[in-house]
Amino acid sequence: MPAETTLERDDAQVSGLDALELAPRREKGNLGRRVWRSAWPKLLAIALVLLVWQSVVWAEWKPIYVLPSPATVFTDLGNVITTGDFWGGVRVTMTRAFTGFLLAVVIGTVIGALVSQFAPLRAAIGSLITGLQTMPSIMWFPLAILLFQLSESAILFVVVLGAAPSVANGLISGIDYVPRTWLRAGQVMGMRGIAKYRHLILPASLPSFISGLKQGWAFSWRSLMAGELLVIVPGALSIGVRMQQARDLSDSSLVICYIIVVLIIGILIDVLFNKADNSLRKRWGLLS
Amino acid sequence: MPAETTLERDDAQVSGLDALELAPRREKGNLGRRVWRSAWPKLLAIALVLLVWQSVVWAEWKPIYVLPSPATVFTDLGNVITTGDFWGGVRVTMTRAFTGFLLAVVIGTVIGALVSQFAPLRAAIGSLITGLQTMPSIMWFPLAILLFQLSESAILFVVVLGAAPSVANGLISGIDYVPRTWLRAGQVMGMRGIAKYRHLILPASLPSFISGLKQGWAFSWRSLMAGELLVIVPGALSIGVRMQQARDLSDSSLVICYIIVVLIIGILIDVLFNKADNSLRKRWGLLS
Amino acid sequence: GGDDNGAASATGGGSDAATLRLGYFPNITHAPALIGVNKGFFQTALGSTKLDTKTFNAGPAAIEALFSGAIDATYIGPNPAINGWAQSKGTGLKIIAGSTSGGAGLVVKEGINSPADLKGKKIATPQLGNTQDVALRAWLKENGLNADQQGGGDVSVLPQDNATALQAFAQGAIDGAWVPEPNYSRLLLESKGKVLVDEKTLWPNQLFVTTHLIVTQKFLKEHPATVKKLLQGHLESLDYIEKNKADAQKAANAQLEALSGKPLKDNVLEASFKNLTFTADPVAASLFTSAKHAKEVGLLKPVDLNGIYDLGPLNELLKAAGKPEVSDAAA
Amino acid sequence: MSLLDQKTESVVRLEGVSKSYGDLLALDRVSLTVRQGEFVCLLGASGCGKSTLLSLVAGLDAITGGTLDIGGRKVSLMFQEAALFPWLSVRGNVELPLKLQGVSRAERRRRAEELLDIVRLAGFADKRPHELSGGMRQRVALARALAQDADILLMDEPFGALDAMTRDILHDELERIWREQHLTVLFVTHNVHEAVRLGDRVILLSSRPGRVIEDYAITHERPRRIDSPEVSGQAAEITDRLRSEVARHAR
Amino acid sequence: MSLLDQKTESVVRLEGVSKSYGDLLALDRVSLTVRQGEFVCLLGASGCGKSTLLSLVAGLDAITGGTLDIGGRKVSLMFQEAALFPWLSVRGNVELPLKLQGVSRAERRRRAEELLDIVRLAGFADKRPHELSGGMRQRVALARALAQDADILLMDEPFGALDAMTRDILHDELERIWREQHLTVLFVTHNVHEAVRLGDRVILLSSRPGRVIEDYAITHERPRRIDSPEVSGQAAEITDRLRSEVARHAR
Ligand SMILES: Nc1ncnc2c1ncn2[C@@H]1O[C@H](COP(=O)(O)OP(=O)(O)OP(=O)(O)O)[C@@H](O)[C@H]1O
Ligand SMILES: Nc1ncnc2c1ncn2[C@@H]1O[C@H](COP(=O)(O)OP(=O)(O)OP(=O)(O)O)[C@@H](O)[C@H]1O
Ligand SMILES: [Mg+2]
Ligand SMILES: [Mg+2]
Repeated sequence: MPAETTLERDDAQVSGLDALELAPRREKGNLGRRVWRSAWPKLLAIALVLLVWQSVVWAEWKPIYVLPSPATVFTDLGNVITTGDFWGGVRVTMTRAFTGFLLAVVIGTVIGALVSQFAPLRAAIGSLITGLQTMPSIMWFPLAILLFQLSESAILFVVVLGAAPSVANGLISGIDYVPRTWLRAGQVMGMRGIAKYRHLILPASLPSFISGLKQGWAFSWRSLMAGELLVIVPGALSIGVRMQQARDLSDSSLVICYIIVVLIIGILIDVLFNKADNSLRKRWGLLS
Repeated sequence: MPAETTLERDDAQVSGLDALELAPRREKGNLGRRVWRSAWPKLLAIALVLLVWQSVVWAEWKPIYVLPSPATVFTDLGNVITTGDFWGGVRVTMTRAFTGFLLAVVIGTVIGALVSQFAPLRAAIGSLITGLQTMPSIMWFPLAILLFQLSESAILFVVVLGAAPSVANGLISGIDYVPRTWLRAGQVMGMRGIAKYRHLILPASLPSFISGLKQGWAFSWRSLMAGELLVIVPGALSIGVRMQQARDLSDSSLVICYIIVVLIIGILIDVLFNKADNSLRKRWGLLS
Repeated sequence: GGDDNGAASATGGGSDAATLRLGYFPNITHAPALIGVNKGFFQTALGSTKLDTKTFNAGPAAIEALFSGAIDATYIGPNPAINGWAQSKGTGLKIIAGSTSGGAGLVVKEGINSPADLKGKKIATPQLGNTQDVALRAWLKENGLNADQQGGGDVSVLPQDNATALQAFAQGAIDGAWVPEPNYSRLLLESKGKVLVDEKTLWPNQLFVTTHLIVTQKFLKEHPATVKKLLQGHLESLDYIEKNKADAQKAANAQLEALSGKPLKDNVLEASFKNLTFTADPVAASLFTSAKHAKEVGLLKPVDLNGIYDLGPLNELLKAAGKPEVSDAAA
Repeated sequence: MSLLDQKTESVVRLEGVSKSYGDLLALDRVSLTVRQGEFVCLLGASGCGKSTLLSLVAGLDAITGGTLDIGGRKVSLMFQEAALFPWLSVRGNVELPLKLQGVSRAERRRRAEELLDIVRLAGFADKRPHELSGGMRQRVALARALAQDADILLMDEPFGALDAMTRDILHDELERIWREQHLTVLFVTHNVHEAVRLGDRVILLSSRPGRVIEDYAITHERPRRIDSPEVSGQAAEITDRLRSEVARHAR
Repeated sequence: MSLLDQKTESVVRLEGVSKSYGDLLALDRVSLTVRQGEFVCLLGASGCGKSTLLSLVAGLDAITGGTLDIGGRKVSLMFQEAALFPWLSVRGNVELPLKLQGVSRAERRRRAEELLDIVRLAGFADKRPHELSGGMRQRVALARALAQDADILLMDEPFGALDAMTRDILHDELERIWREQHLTVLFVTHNVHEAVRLGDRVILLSSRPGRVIEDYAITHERPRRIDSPEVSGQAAEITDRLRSEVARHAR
């Protein structure tokens, strides 16, 4: 048969097969509906918690100054969050959190890259990195003061020590699991040195890196709450200090307020990380 | 051709191909060599740290009572770990750590299983679980006292709250990623209810569960170090209390001693987890 | 006054420091510092030397900061000062003035009326080996009750932080607590506790040190003039408290609010102020006695406290103001 | 000699079966009968609903129209990925369906040995799945499917991921086991040669929605060779039909 | 008409090449010449060292004996798994080798469009690899390999993981591109039909250690069909030879 017809027939076949293999796009359902679907159980859960809480209060199991009623707590919360001071404190704390976390990311990344690159380095400090993770933050205070005196840097130091190990571990395991075929493909394309890192190793270890970041965030946040007690820098009062003070004042309603505040911040950040994680996974096709 | 000969020829071919496909076993190199290979960088690293430390001390950058020399610290460490009291404290702390961790595992597993099973429950408290992780342990003290007074249970409560979310999250993501074909295979075999969990879901989510455990351990250990300050239960002084006391006494040598102790415990446990993780991965063929 | 280490008190020489970094706690027992900062007494006295204040939540952190050179002087309780002195083998710091006396004691639940009633009970203290902890243990011993460091014995002594102690007492998880102000008053006023021991009654003249002012020996040697100016501000603050009690209370509470966001309740503030005595006298005798007690109950290794005080500059100022000098004698 | 000629009873009967996922019609009025002992191959391009059809027969999914009748018979199912459980040894995998049926330990062991013998893996009982090659894993999966003692064996592209040589050999093996065990097989594949090599009948499905467009009876004598001229000839014919079906979907 | 007849210059020359990993001899004195524009298929059972041989030619691994000469020519390599980078779009993947060569942005874009056109994926430049089917991914991998502008294209079972129909079509595509672009191809496969369908020559390797045992010249006229009687016939002959080689390794 003549080559012409073969080619033409092939064209139809190729694109026909392509069309078949790509599953038809599905509608996702309308947005409002999706939001509602994910929102109602949360609202229900909150309602349930409030109900149980209020019942316990009504039952007078504990004196009201030990276990305040939801109404008291939310009034207090309302009072707290409507002061400019509070938002100043949130700003101070979040600034520290982000600065510390960014520093931790930079440091963790460098350490992770070095450790995954040099086998002896890994044997030397691989376990140490995880060992550091289990060190309670207060143990770093003396060292922090020693190195950085009483400054913002001392707080950041504690935060960095809390978060950097997780970040480094995430990167290390990401690099470890870069598939061999990708490495070989890169090598054949002539990737060497920096180009190899830039075009292959770093992007390839991204998903594991992100979960390291997520874990690192949890650690850094907890370290920050402790570390903020290290020094009170004049200006707005940070969340950590406020929390401690609520405890010192034995103001249980205020304590619960701040538990709620910290929880909400924690959840918001978690949601952000999940969004990043999911969109990455979707782009990579790691999710269905 | 007669069926007989076909079958016979096939037999040789099948086992010939099987033999070819199974790569020949390789020797692993002798044990002493392997141990040495992983040990020397660690020893070198320790030697380097000691050297730098000693140099800083010699340079008299800070007074000796602020930054004690390695010799002082190791003498102190020697003195500390040769007392029966210290080991009593280690026992107390490790008992709490393991009890708390076990409890956290049980509770985290139950919650994880429930959440991954019921979609509304997940929507309701999925984020909350991670939010809890970012709550600093001291914020749980008031609640712990409220619920458990000042008892061992109050400490365990703090530990459990620290670790259970990680465990639950590990299980949830493990269950989420059980491959669909396994689920279908199980269904065709007639797995339902408990049998499905026992024979399919739980073993399938094991690797992710183990990394959840590992992370949970780090959190629970840090929570414990904070939580032990909550109450001194009559008996030996726990590690957390000893650490706090070293700080209270401004005894920097003792502080460094306890940093070393906590680091070593952290590393030992990490090594255990890694062993478990690796042997599981090897059995599953997830490692090469 | 004065002792062998008279270099600082000898002259007013040495250059003024560019900055003085002063530490204190947002706590009513540090009222002279709170008021001095709030009213600007320190800065006025220091003149061209810039005042840089740092606040701490606990003694150990303040000592760490002092030792690592992050601050030059700080208000602090007797206990961390002794520990710092012992750890630095007498080279790290000097006590240069007293600040606060009194304001601590044992508050217990209803139904406990005598030491004997404490058998099998749980009593909180702020920290193992601190002043109140030692005071409690010594008092228990005197009354024939024993308590070990692990929380066992006739009476279970449980060191725990203030917040925990308050909450635990309110809920009946502990039976009493030996605490300083303002928690002493708060236990009484808010949690309906009753006083079993007011620590004052255990001391001669009803005086015992609660807070004093320390400075690093290095700073003292290099900038004696600045130290003197600091003391000047300190004395002014004390004066102000003595003369304007009501205003002083207000100023202290304003500074507390600025630092921690929430002022003390008026009744607690008033009660605390009533229980506390603000004086430049470091009540040296009580420090030595307390250290002796600590040694006796095994909470302090033998330590030579000789030379921990340098009251020369203070006495010079007191003399100039026509006030009685203070002594660093052990008894 | 094809088993078709013997007119045994029918074990799977689909009449006008439809299946839609939301507004996507995956199968459109499919009618199909499989008789006892028959080897039926389902052939079609991607997304034509082959896997969907097997799920329906296996009862993993509900039909949305028509009637499906397997007379309460038991089915077992094999996938392209072996779907062996990595936490169990080869023996454990084969024993699992027996365990779920409540067979005693000793009996389980005996049956597993027997089944591993049938798939020529007698010496590999204590290995882990990942220690085996792809072809060996599929043989374990076959043993596991046989352990379910089902009346109907459904196979969804079981050899799709294997290399040609291994597949060739597994064709021989499957044919042998099918004959020895008197199985009824419904076999899904993309591969025309494979379908012609194995089937008593080859059912060709159209794509999106899936409909039966041809039903070829394959009558060449067994055992067949995949590169025999008869198989190649018939494959060429079916391939052309399939290609034109695929080309219909060109952009 | 085979290109063999034209006796063009040789671009790959192996003489007595050996390769051992530790004490495992993977390749044993392999001699082989590939000429400019030739399509050579390497055929052999598992573990016979086909991938090893390609690694050596690609310079990813060092030989342990003999001489290997590619005259400093550039090579590109395609694997069974497309090994596309999921963080790049289809276009990004194809542009990457150009970027590494320092080609300007505009020129890169133009070349990528051209290459995607060649593999008939013009409309898919902005998709992500995971949004494509397996066959489409391999075509992107081919475009990426072509973008390296190499003199020699090495292919390691590039179609091994694809279904039969897709593979069939890709055979036609590869043959077309090979002819249009005047490529020199060294193609590794398990699949005898594929080798005969595509190759000017089929080199049969023995297993463990790998040695050249046959060198078949395939002279059927192109374009060929995989189910044509000529291809089937020659495939059957090679298959028998291969099977007896495999059977040699029986326990
Ligand atoms: N659970 C599901 N939800 C929505 N659509 C589905 C689902 N399963 C399959 N489909 C769609 O139904 C159609 C048929 O799918 P099916 O998997 O049965 O095809 P197939 O013939 O097995 O394809 P392949 O050859 O790719 O395995 C496809 O268009 C697919 O996208
Ligand atoms: N990096 C390596 N280290 C040790 N042994 C190796 C390595 N790579 C390959 N081998 C061994 O060399 C032999 C040849 O391997 P190779 O991968 O080249 O075979 P192949 O013909 O490509 O096999 P397959 O058909 O399975 O792809 C095998 O026995 C294999 O186990
Ligand atoms: Mg399918
Ligand atoms: Mg290979």
